[in-house]
Amino acid sequence: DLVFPSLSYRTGPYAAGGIPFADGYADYFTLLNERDGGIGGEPIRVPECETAYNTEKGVECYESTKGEGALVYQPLSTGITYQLIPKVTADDISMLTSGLGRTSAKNGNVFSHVFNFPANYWDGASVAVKHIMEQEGGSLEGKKIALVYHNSAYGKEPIRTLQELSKKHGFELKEVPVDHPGQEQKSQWLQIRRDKPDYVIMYGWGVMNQVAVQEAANIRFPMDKFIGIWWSGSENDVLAAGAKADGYKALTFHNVGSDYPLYDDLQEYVVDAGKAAGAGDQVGSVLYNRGIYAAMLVAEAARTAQEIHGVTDITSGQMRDGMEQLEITEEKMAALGLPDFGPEFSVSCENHGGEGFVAVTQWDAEAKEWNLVSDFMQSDQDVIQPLIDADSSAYAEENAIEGNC
Amino acid sequence: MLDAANTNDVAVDNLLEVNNIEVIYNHVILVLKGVSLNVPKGGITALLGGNGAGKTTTLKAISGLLASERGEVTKGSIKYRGGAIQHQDPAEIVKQGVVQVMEGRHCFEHLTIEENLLTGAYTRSDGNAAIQQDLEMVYNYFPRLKERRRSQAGYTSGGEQQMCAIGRALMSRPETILLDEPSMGLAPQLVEQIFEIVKSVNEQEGVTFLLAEQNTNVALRFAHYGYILESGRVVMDGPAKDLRENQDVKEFYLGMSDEGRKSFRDVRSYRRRKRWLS
Amino acid sequence: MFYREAGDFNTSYAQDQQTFPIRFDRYRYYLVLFIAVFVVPFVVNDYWVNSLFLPFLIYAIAAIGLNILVGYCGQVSLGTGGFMAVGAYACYKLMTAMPEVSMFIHILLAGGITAAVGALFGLPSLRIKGFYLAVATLAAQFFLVWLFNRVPWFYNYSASGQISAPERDTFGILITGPNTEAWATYMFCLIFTVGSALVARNLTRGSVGRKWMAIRDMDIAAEIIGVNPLRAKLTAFAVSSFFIGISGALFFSIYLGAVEVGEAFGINKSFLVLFMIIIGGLGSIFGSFAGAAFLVLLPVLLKIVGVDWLGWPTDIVAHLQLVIVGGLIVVFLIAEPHGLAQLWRVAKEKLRLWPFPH
Amino acid sequence: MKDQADSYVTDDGRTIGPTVMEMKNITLRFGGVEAIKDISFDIREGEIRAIIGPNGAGKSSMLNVISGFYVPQEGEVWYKGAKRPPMKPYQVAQQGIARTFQNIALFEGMSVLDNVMTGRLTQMKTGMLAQSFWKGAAEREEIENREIAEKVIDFLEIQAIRKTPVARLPYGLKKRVELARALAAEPTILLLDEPMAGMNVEEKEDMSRFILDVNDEFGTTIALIEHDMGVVMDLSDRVVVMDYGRKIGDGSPDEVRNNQEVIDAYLGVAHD
Amino acid sequence: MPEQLAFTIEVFLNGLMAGVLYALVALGFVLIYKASGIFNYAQGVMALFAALTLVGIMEGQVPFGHLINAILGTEVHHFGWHIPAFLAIVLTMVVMIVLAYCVQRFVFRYLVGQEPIILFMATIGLAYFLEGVGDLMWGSEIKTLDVGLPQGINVWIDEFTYNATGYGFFIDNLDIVASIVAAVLVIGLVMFAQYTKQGRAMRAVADDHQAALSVGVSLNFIWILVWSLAGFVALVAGIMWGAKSGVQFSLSLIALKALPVLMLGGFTSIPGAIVGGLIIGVGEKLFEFLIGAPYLGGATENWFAYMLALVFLVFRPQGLFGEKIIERV
Ligand SMILES: Nc1ncnc2c1ncn2[C@@H]1O[C@H](COP(=O)(O)OP(=O)(O)OP(=O)(O)O)[C@@H](O)[C@H]1O
Ligand SMILES: Nc1ncnc2c1ncn2[C@@H]1O[C@H](COP(=O)(O)OP(=O)(O)OP(=O)(O)O)[C@@H](O)[C@H]1O
Ligand SMILES: [Mg+2]
Ligand SMILES: [Mg+2]
Repeated sequence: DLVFPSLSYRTGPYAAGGIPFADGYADYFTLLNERDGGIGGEPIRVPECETAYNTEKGVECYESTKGEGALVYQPLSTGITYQLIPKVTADDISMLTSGLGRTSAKNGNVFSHVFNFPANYWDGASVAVKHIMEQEGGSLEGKKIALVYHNSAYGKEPIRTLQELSKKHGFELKEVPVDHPGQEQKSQWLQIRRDKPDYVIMYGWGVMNQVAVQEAANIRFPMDKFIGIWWSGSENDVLAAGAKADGYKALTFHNVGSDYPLYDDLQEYVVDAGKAAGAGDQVGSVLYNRGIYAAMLVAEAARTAQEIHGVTDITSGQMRDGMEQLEITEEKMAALGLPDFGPEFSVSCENHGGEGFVAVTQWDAEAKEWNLVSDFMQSDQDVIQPLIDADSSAYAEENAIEGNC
Repeated sequence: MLDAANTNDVAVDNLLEVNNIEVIYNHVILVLKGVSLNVPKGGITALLGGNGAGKTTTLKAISGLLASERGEVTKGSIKYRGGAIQHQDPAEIVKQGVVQVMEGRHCFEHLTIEENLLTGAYTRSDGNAAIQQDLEMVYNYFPRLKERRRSQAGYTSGGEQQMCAIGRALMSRPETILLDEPSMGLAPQLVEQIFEIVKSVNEQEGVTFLLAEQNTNVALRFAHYGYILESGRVVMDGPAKDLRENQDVKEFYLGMSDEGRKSFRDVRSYRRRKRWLS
Repeated sequence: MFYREAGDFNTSYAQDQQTFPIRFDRYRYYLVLFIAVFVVPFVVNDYWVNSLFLPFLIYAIAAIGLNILVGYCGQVSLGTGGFMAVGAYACYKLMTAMPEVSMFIHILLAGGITAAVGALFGLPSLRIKGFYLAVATLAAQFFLVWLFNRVPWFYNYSASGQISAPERDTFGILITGPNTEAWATYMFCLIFTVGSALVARNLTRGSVGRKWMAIRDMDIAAEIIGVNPLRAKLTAFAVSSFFIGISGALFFSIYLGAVEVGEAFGINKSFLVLFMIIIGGLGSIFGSFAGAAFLVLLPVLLKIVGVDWLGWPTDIVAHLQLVIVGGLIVVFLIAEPHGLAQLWRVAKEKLRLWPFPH
Repeated sequence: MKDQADSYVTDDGRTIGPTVMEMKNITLRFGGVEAIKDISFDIREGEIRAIIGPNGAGKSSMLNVISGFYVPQEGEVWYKGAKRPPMKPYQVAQQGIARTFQNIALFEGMSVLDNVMTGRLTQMKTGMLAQSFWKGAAEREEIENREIAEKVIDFLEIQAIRKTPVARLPYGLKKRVELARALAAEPTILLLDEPMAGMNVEEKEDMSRFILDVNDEFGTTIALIEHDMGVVMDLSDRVVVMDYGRKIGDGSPDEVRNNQEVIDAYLGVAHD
Repeated sequence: MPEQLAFTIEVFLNGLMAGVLYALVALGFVLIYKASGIFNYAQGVMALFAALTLVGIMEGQVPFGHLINAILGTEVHHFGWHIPAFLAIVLTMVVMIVLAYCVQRFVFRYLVGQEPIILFMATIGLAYFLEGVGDLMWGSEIKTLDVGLPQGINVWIDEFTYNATGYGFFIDNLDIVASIVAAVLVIGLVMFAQYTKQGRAMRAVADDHQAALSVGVSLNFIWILVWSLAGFVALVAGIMWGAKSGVQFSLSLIALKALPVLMLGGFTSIPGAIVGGLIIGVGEKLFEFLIGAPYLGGATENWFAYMLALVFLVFRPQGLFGEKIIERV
């Protein structure tokens, strides 16, 4: 059988984010098992292991599940990702970190077993700026953009990219860090109220998101000029602020809602059959969709691997080849019952991160739903690629990696 | 109340009866090995014995404070006015009229002397006036406390704290007071005075006393009846006056030899002490 | 009857002062050490080492360190996470600056640097006491974490702000990086753990230890009988931080391999190690091990039972785990407030009497 | 009273030397409370000096001044012929002044033996490094000091409880352990704050014996606070009487016993 | 008014307000510490638990629904009723009193007379336990708490100050409500502790468990009383903070914001909690605004609050209003 361990966090400070993702991830595979008998006839197993978003528990989970023939890990935590990068490489298991983890892992030449398609944090920053530029009619000259970020490695990710972009486009960048956990942000938002930036970009996580949206509303910052990264763009983050959150924007690398043929199957084979993971009440939420999307990518990679190697019960090494030759096209997604669900992209040995297409969503407080308000746009590769090369080659040097392409 | 001289021929009803109790600390250390006592109503009963004999433990067993020291009564019974109290809450026992003045003072350091005394009246519900009156009474007994009424108890001298502890117990208007080493650390004239107070409280208010005391001399002068404990057992008991006359008690507890009081300077040659049990 | 000291006679003070004065204890201790050195390395695999042994050994060092400060010297500290971070970052800087030097030296040096930082943050302890001091040490915790996050020099200007341990060896055996052997990392940590325990034991049985304990039990009296409180407290802070620094260095370089300061060395770590020593037993080296075992192994055990055997949903198991750990802490405290070590001592005392009740 | 500089021999054959410590015009205030008012007295080498007085007179405070725990607002302490500069309590202890406390201040978390060994701390000097390896210097020093501690333990007859945690001991034994701790320091001056409180006659006799033996065998100077007049009168060479922070008497036991002011303030009735 | 000055004043005012919110959490600590010498690590979790319970009751959520469903295979989630906020608060208070009773009955009753560190430890066990139970009972997703408190900029102040000084000050309505609530609480609690028999008994218990027992103070009663009061304070804090950020696990971390307040004000002083809160609030905000953000890269509030408290402590080791630590031999 095919083993896709799920390192989930249904407890701890970020449980609210971890639950829907884990549900989606598990439900998709359940659907494949129930409806198709697995992938290529090979049944799927998804052993779940609770990490509570804690790196040590993450390691424990990894060690305890890898022996079962795990094919790919999807740790959903930047901290755990960093721990696992050397380990998965040594154990010849792949790791998928869509929209999180180490950005420069996009360079497959250095990071042979790590994949972060379809988009990464730097793509996010770039597309946010691109979106703002569109709003402003093409020029950012003399504009002021504030970055409110979680004061951690994750939150600091976009800074380099934004600095480059500010040089390129001539806007002023203002960095506003918020310390973990971020329940008190009065001084940050007073600064913003005083500085009156034209836009605010946010890289937040957990309670920081809810408080930031609330405080932005309190100082009456125009919500449609407030753009969060995809980890700041779920229902959790806006519901607490109620109607005042209307218009708040967030980036995404997959589509929203549950208006897809696949969801009918999900309802029929999984939810109604009582086989849903968790409470079964998350279907269609942003993070649930992200779980579905991640599972879909993994499943397609497994299928690709089966095709390449001509066996159904693939090994983790074969799975890696599948990941590396994955191609997601419009037709493929439509065939899966997920038309338009995400950007098209293809993976190669050098590029483990896709083309960096990202879209913008907006919160409709009345209807309590997120809507896609832009197309999937490509990030500014001219700015990002050099940064990726620099960072990955530094890593290669430090760890004496020769390159595998 | 009782006449100190001839308690033995008066039939008295016992307010407090301790029956053959065994106390173990920490589940392993056996301290009392079958102690029985009777405390007659309206009497002053003295509990004598050397260091570590188990006097404090006995008193704590009665007042229910053992539990908080990880000790427990494993055998025997303690009855107050006929009802078993060995498994009751300390607060319950105080409500029934038994308060203990603990060894080593135990004042509430951060409360002022006056607050300490008022806390003593915690269980009372007979109104502020009565409490104020008793406060005056305590101040009368211990004028020194009145002077220091506004000081935090933690900053008063050892003797002042001892007075505070006794006064605090009086404030609850108890029926029975368990006094643990009241004379410890008090100046001689104050020791006399405290025992006079005990006596007058006993006589005028009818309060029953059970006191553990090292100062055997004074204790036996004021008590009606005495028990001598050694290593967790009662080794001798009898009316105070008989005990006073007992040769062994005289020698070991009163420091008297046939020639009268010995000088402390004369004790230097090593001398084996007689033990009742060993 | 099975367990007794009758027949054990000490004929010199040196014998009387040994770590395990009772022969039976001594043999048991040798047996454990024998198994740890000559059996375990040959049977362990990655899972056992990475999920159980390494965290246990490393936390045990931290617990020993904190126990010296809290259990022996009575200065409650919540800065453990921060001090572990100092150890980790010192180790990282040393590893990257001097790749050819043995990891052994790096770890010890990291401990030394942490000791200096610890002593510095120990200065307020002269005036501040009890829980006030505990909260004051949080200042160290937050400040250090902020500093390592803020100043890029500490993480060698890496884009991610994380530090990751490059491959390093000692005596030609790889002990950091992904390609290590389970037994090697295990042995490396074991040496430090056993060494720490021995040094801690030696320090606490002699005059230094008595100074600490005197300060703990009654600092004023200690000063009046001739203990210089500032020196005693600062040495406790330094020694304690030394061990904590070692454990932080091992935690980063051997166990996790990559850390982000706020995540790995946050306030939770401080609390966790404090919990270990309180549960294990304050003022007891054995207690440090017991506490570390309790908080590292119990959750894993509960997880295995709940998820793998009973097949319950992971989140329910995780929540139950909290309930059970919390409940057990309370139950243990009620049974014996002075921790597992004391529970063990009382059990021995009873065993000695067994089968007689007293 | 004999001349300050001279030594003399007491009736029972002990030699009392010249003044070792002198308190000059000590005044100590706590906020509004004046605990000690302008008190002067001296302590001579080898003598047993008692301090008596009613509760709250300031006796314990005086001992605290001597051991450097309280710093008097006015006055000087002279020790071994020189004025003592401002000092921390631990420095005072290192000069050879040991004491016991009125409210027992033992280290409750340690065994009796360890408590006694803490008395030796001022004499133990091996460094941290040597101690962490134990074998060698540290062990040697430990054993040397242990021998002294054991001697004290023997002397005070507390061998049987050597390994008992002090928290479990009854009051009287604790007092004895405290004395042992102070003695272990081999002090020049030993300050005892009510060493016999809470003891029965027999135990007081034991304690008296110890005090006398210490004084006699080691020539230790002793300053003693005690409320048992029998003990004070029998043991001491000279007595200071305090009342409300003032000194109201100073002299031999007999002189003090017959001083009317002392009788009024403290003794109540003339003691035999 | 010059811009910089206006901003500084605005930050100052908001610091005061934030301080009040910290103080609300700190008050719970003070109450329990004062009455039993227990440093209650579980105070933050209690706030979370109270808020969770309040939301659960208002929304008619089935307690332990997830667990029941997992075991019995049922599908129960909600009772289908909505309870008005006021009634729900009362019901939550009942739950908190029951909790106080259980804490006393099953934990602290057995720990009378133990050292502070051991009692502290027990509260840690309690915190774990409550956290687990809270999650099992009400689930760990984020919940919105709306008891009808006003939130957002106070328009009146904004306009008034704008007209008066040319710069409209930002004051959050929620903060204004919090300040009023805090003032009422503090006055009430101070009266209680200082002037009632129970208050005096409470302080006595903190000093010496045994002695309190010996004069007949019922530790059981006092502790249940105090834990109930602390539960009430936790509920208030839970409502205020929950309104800002939704009710979720992180709510329990507000305890960390309260600790510097606590040490600065003194563990035993109720007014100290407020004054400490104000000083910390203003201090950290002004420092972040004037020095932290411009020169140190920001996010300095967390450690600065502790450093500030530390500086105060070096001069007054018992905090500004704490009871003097008695050092005598
Ligand atoms: N908490 C405790 N734990 C263990 N043992 C104890 C405890 N309290 C007392 N003991 C032991 O119990 C015995 C009796 O002690 P207790 O205090 O009752 O004696 P006592 O007669 O009051 O002596 P003293 O006159 O010195 O006060 C002693 O041997 C003592 O060691
Ligand atoms: N640290 C302090 N702060 C305030 N007042 C103090 C302090 N220490 C002592 N006092 C006061 O000074 C006076 C003298 O106290 P001291 O302890 O010296 O008395 P004492 O003579 O030893 O009495 P006792 O025989 O009762 O022990 C007392 O009134 C006491 O309250
Ligand atoms: Mg006693
Ligand atoms: Mg005194």
